[in-house]
Amino acid sequence: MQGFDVNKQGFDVNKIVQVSPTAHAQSAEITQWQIVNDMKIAVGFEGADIEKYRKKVLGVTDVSCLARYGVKGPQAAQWLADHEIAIPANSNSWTMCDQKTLVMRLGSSEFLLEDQWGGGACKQLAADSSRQANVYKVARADAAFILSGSAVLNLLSELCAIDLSEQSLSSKEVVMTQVAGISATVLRQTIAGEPVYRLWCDGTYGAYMWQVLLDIAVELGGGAVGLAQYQN
Amino acid sequence: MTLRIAKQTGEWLNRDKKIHFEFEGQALTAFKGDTITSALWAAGLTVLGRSFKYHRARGILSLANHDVNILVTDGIDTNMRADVVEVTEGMKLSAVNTSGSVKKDKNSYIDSISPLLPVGFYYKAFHTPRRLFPFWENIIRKAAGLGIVNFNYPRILKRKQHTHCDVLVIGAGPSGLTAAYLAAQAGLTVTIVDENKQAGGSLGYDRAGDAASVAQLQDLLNKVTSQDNITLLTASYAAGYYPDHLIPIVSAQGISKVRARAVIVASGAFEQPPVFRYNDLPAVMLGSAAQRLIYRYGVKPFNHGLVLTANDYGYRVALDLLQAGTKVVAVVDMRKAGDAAYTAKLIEHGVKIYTGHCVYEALASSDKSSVKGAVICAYDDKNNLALTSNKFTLACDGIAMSAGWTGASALLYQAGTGMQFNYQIEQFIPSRLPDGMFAAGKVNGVFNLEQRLQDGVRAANAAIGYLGLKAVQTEAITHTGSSPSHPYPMVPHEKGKNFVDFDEDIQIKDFVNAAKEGFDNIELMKRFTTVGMGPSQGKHSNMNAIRILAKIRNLPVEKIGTTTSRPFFHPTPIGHLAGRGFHAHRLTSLHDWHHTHGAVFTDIGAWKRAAYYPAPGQAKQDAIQAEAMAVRHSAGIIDSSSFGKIELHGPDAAEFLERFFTGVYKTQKVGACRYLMLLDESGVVVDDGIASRLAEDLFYLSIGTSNAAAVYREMQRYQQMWQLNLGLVNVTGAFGAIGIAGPAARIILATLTDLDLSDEAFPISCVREAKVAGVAARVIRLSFVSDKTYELHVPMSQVPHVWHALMTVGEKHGLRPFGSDTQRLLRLEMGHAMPGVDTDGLTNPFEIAADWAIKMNKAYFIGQRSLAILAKRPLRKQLVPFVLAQNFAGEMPMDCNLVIEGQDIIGRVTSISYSQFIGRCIGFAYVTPDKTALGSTFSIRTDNGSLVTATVVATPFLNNQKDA
Amino acid sequence: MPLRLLKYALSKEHPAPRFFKAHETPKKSYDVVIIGGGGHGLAAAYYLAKDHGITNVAVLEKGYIGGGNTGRNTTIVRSNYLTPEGVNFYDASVKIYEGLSEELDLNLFYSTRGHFTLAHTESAIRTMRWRAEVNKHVGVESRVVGPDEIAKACPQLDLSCSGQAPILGALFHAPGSVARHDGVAWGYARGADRLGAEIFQNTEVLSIDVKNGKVCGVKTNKGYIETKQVLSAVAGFTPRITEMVGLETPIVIHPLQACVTEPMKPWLDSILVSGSLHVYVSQSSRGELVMGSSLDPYEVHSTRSTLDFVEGLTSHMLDMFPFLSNVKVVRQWAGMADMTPDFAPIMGKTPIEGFYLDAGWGTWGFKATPISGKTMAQTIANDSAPDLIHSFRLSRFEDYELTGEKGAASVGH
Amino acid sequence: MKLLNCPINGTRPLSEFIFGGEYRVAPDQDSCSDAQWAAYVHNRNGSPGDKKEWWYHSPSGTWFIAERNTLTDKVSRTYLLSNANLNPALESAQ
Repeated sequence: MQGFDVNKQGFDVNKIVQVSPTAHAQSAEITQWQIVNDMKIAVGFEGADIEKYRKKVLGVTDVSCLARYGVKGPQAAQWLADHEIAIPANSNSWTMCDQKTLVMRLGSSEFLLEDQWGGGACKQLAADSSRQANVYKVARADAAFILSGSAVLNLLSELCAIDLSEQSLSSKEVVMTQVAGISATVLRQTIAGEPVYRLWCDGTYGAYMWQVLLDIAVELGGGAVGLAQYQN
Repeated sequence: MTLRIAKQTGEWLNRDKKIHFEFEGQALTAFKGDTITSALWAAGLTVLGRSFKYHRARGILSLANHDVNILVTDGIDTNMRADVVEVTEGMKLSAVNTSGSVKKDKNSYIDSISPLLPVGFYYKAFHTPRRLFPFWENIIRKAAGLGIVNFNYPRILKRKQHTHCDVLVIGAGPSGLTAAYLAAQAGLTVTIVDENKQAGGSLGYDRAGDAASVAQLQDLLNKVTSQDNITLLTASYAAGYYPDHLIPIVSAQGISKVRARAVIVASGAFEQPPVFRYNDLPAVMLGSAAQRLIYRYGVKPFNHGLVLTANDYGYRVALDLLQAGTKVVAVVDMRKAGDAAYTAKLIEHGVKIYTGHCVYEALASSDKSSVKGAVICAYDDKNNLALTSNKFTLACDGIAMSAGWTGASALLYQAGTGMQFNYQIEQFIPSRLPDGMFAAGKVNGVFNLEQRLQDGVRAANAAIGYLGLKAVQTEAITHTGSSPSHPYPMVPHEKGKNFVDFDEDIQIKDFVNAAKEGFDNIELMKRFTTVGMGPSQGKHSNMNAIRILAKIRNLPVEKIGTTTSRPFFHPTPIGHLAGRGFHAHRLTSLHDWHHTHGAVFTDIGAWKRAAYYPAPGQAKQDAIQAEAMAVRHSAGIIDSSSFGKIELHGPDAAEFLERFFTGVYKTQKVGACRYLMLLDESGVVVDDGIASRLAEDLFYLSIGTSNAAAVYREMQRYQQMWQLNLGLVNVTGAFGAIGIAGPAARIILATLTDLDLSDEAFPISCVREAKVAGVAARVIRLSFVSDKTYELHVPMSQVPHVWHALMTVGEKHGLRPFGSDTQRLLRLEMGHAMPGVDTDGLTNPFEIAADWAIKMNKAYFIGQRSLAILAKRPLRKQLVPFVLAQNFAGEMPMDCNLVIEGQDIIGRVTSISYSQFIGRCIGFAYVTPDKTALGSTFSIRTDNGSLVTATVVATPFLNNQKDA
Repeated sequence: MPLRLLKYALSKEHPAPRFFKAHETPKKSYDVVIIGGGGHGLAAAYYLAKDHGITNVAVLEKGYIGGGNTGRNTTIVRSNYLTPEGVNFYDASVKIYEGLSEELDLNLFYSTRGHFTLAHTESAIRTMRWRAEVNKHVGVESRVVGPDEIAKACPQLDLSCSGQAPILGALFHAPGSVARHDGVAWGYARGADRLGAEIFQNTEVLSIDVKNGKVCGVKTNKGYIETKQVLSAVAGFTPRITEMVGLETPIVIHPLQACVTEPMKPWLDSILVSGSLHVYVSQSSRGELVMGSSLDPYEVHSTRSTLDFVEGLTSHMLDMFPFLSNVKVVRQWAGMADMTPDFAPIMGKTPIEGFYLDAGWGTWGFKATPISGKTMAQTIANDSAPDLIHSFRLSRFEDYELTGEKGAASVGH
Repeated sequence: MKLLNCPINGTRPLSEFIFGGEYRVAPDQDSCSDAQWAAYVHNRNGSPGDKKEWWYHSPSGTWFIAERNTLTDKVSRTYLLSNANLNPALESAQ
């Protein structure tokens, strides 16, 4: 680096900080931020008690900061297997790899992995820069959400035309559908014993999605829940 | 004088709660649970509304929202359906479409001149002489419409939900409730919906003076509510039927879009008014309306009522009236004979029965506010003649009418059900039901209560079987006994005013006359007379209209057929249908930065892009020029993250590009960039972009923002057909892009990367992968806005980091941001045409002189064959770069001003702008081929018509026009 | 009250005669057979008789007259097109419309209200200036106006469209009008009938006889008809007819939907169109808001209604007029539109001698009714198409000479 | 709203799909005449009946073929084009 003194400029070029794609929609006043996985993310809003309550009624949590890895191609399944990643047997289903990494099979030959708390598989895979025939890395920048609480189906029924209730969406199923008019991926998951819905959409729609989810959540007696409610 | 009677078992009132309200300035009281109409009737008011056309006084007709006799406003909302809207504390109500008051409506004179207004009169007058029409139209327009819209009415957000069930039952009457219970028993999830505030249908009010049915109803309801897999929705209506069993259920709260696997329609039937002179007077009402008044609202319809009937139902109504304390003056039966048992019962009560008689006309009270009597005469049922020779008058203060029914079949029709007219019951009933649709009860032609319950069981079993579960299938039930409907309940009267359609004031003679004029087809008749076109959509009028037409044409009813049924079952509020309304949009990771730096945003596709950054008070043009000057003199930076970005992985990547785009890519070197042009099969330019080859088997494409999604979609489609060995990855949202341009761009960038940026190492149209500010970036060197432009493609979430780094180090070099509007000026200065701006939906590459981008010697590319044809055809227009005169000071031409020669349009400006840097107005325009030579001139006509001379020059303007 | 209505009050018997005779079975042969008893077909019959003295004409209607798109459209008449050919053609139509009530002695309620095509984006403004300039050049009153002028004409309009798509300006088209669509069909039917043409309802064409490239007859459900000239004027059904003569065209059928509210006291005087919000709306002389939107997105030969249509339309209506929340939609319906690749009609002669096309009317057929009737009559009478419709010829596709209307498609109707 | 069955993602409302027009086989562009090509580019088989059509499931980016009757709007089957071996007509298209 030629003739550039970072400190004098008051900007640390070596410290790469990313911002959650939903941040724009989160009201600055009430949001407590924290850097998780190098991403500035909302960990709290109006205090633990309120958020615990919302979580039970209808909580919306931004978990975009979780590490993700995408790969597709005829050999993608094999390649993941070679990297000791447990993959779901069927199209549009998911599995948990050593309780730490969510592995989604989107269609038959595309995969989306997401490290849960303590998971590290995505980082490891990302480190492998070797390129192999019929295995194509899919760069991801998703906005990711946890939707929790007793009224969650009411919220989803306003945003999605298909039936996402337990009777219809089996526990290991992944659906690629439209939510609030944009493409999204949805599944049911259990986090710390709590059944929740997970939702992913393109990060550039993140702020919009957050706004829509929150508007309805508030109408239904819930609201924003910070990441802290899920960090253990 | 109140008509309120003692508490009725099963009534819908809470008599402990008094409600105070006003109607037309008169203070009144009601009970909680009263509708506006029931409260007014209880208070002894009879003139509750005025008709649409003749402004005739109107009272209750159906009390079931099947007519619009009574529309009121509370000053906020309008066209409120008083029959079903509950009265609430403090309401101040008045009737709509009146002048003065509903009692003394100044417009009621129109009724007296109605002979001047025959059917379709407005087609026959006011148009000659032509110049007078606006005058007449103005008068007619004033008369039009019902309520007055309140422009301050708030935008109300109603919830719209998608719900799903196995069986949807429409109508919670006896057959519907029975069907729902059975389906639930079979383990199916059931939703049952009813438009009334309480379930039960006719079981609640059709009692023939005996309260036994109340217990029966309670028992049914208990069963239904005991099933937790049944959702019972009352005060909710099924608004329409849409393909694959999608049925919107509308309630005050919003809309539930129900997707059902099977649908049972048990929607019952609408009672139909017999037609006789003055059958629309206040206090002439349907028998079922009288029953509803009594049993739902504890209100006595009349003191001395007369019953006109043409079926056995009227006898039941008479018994209910007696029970309510109404003195039944007489039962007039248009048939030869009525049911023996009922007859006996009524005679016991001393009711006089006139069979084979009709009401020839109702007599209005002196102030026309009600009925004072009825003229009765013998009736020839066969030939539909009123034998007036020995007619006589009976005094009464009201008439209840029961002539028959028509099925509430709207949703069955909309679902494509085949309907057949059944002469045994004089009603259209389903003959061929679509898959998964079932019908039960009155709508299915079954009237006897016991049979309706059986029909509910039968329909439920059919639905259960359809859904693949075991169920006993039983035969259809056929009606026994006398017909519930009269074949032709119409009493001719030379003076007319015998109304068929109460919404539109249509009388029998209007149909006769319409037919005379050739409108003797049911659809034409509907359009000419407007029968059934009012807000109640013919619920009480279509069937009689069909009967009348059948008689006129002397054809059987089924030969006449019915008009097409359309959604909605009831008029449905715009706010309900609209719901929340989503406006999805995409933001780049720098959106907040642009916002805080005063950017003006523009929508490009779903994206919000920064267009320019005006200083406080700075005009758009000045801001754009200032940003452009920065790029020319020092450096500018732009957020190009909205560009479409697509990766092609795999050995066949180059092959794919050669087939999909017009250029050559197999020979493209790794590290090089090439131009992409996409055509459609007809050779029209769709879009363009850049292909950067990152490896033998990896291309990185960047294409215009607005088309990106569509282009990627097409690439996927062709890959499906070609099945080449490659993978397509859309990374539009995953990668962001920053463009840094201008003389200082290189030095600024150099401070943040180890990449050798020298022209030798990194010439124009090359791509490099390197770390910039510590972030792995794809660096593309372009000449789109300046020959010193570097485009940095980095992960979207890391764009802000790189941007900040560049801004920080760029500060001392005069680096400043520029927006997409400025980019347009810069690319124009560089002489680059833009698809979508400088091309339209029909432009081919030859017309924008892009022959260089077309490699016709390739084996194939999309549009190639069409270009081969176009190449043989004379060029009709071509895009040329032009300048206006040095220091041109006239009216500035605009994009899309025309190029004019003599009287002809010979072209059009596609882009024009003043360039401060060049010091001239520059642009692109289409002109005829004879005007394309360097130095040739043409005239542009400005908005105000002045002609401005333009001269064709060479691009880039930058080099050639700077101080030219 | 005009005196001419008095006769109805005074005479005991309803004095008005049939609009058109009720013909049952066609004759053995006719000089011209017109397939389609909609506005276009009936207008062609009328002008064949009136302008060219050709009266031995049969109009064959499968259903009832005016029952197709004539009776299903939103009755907007305008001429603010993009190409000089388009503007000239529709302007000629407007000119006839203006005098049509008098000519047919039937009040068509032709009402000139002014037509605003709203622009929510800079690129929309560009297209509008393009249209305005071409209109002006041809002598049609259209101009780009700013928000204030729009607000003056329609003070109730929320210019920010609830903040979703602020209105930057509009193309104002002064001659923009509405008319009573049924009346147009009935008026032409009566006119044609009185001049000698025979109209047959419930008469379906089963096949068309073509021998060595020439039309020689038509087979119907009411018997065979000999004729050397056949006009197909069946927008929505064109492909079924062209298939009978083995003629290929670019036409595909897409439904176009519309809906109408309860009557309310008139408040909306102008006709408003928003391309980006996919809304067009006017208020009828009955007081109803008549609303339409863009075409259904896929081919289907059906007039079924969809919920998406009315949901999308009402949502955008509320963006423009937030106070309509509780105004109620009474009815929705649909028509079938002949769509062409360049959003212009297909008119004139075809490779088959004696077979003429009046088709491809997309979403703009009603406004062209008089001029299409006139020019098709001319084409049939002279067996050659007038210059006015030259650019709409079928052969333009083989010649790669599509019309330029595509540019204005986003602001259609 | 109508339902459509995506061969990969199952039955979904029509709002998740984009119509891609009729599946058509281009004539050999080297041997066909200009007129044949122009007809292929511009003309359509517009009369109602059973058609093979392109449909695109947006959320998953799946193009597939639906066999649909354009008069009744009933879909008889849907499949990926690569399963074309079931379909001689499609075979020749490859």
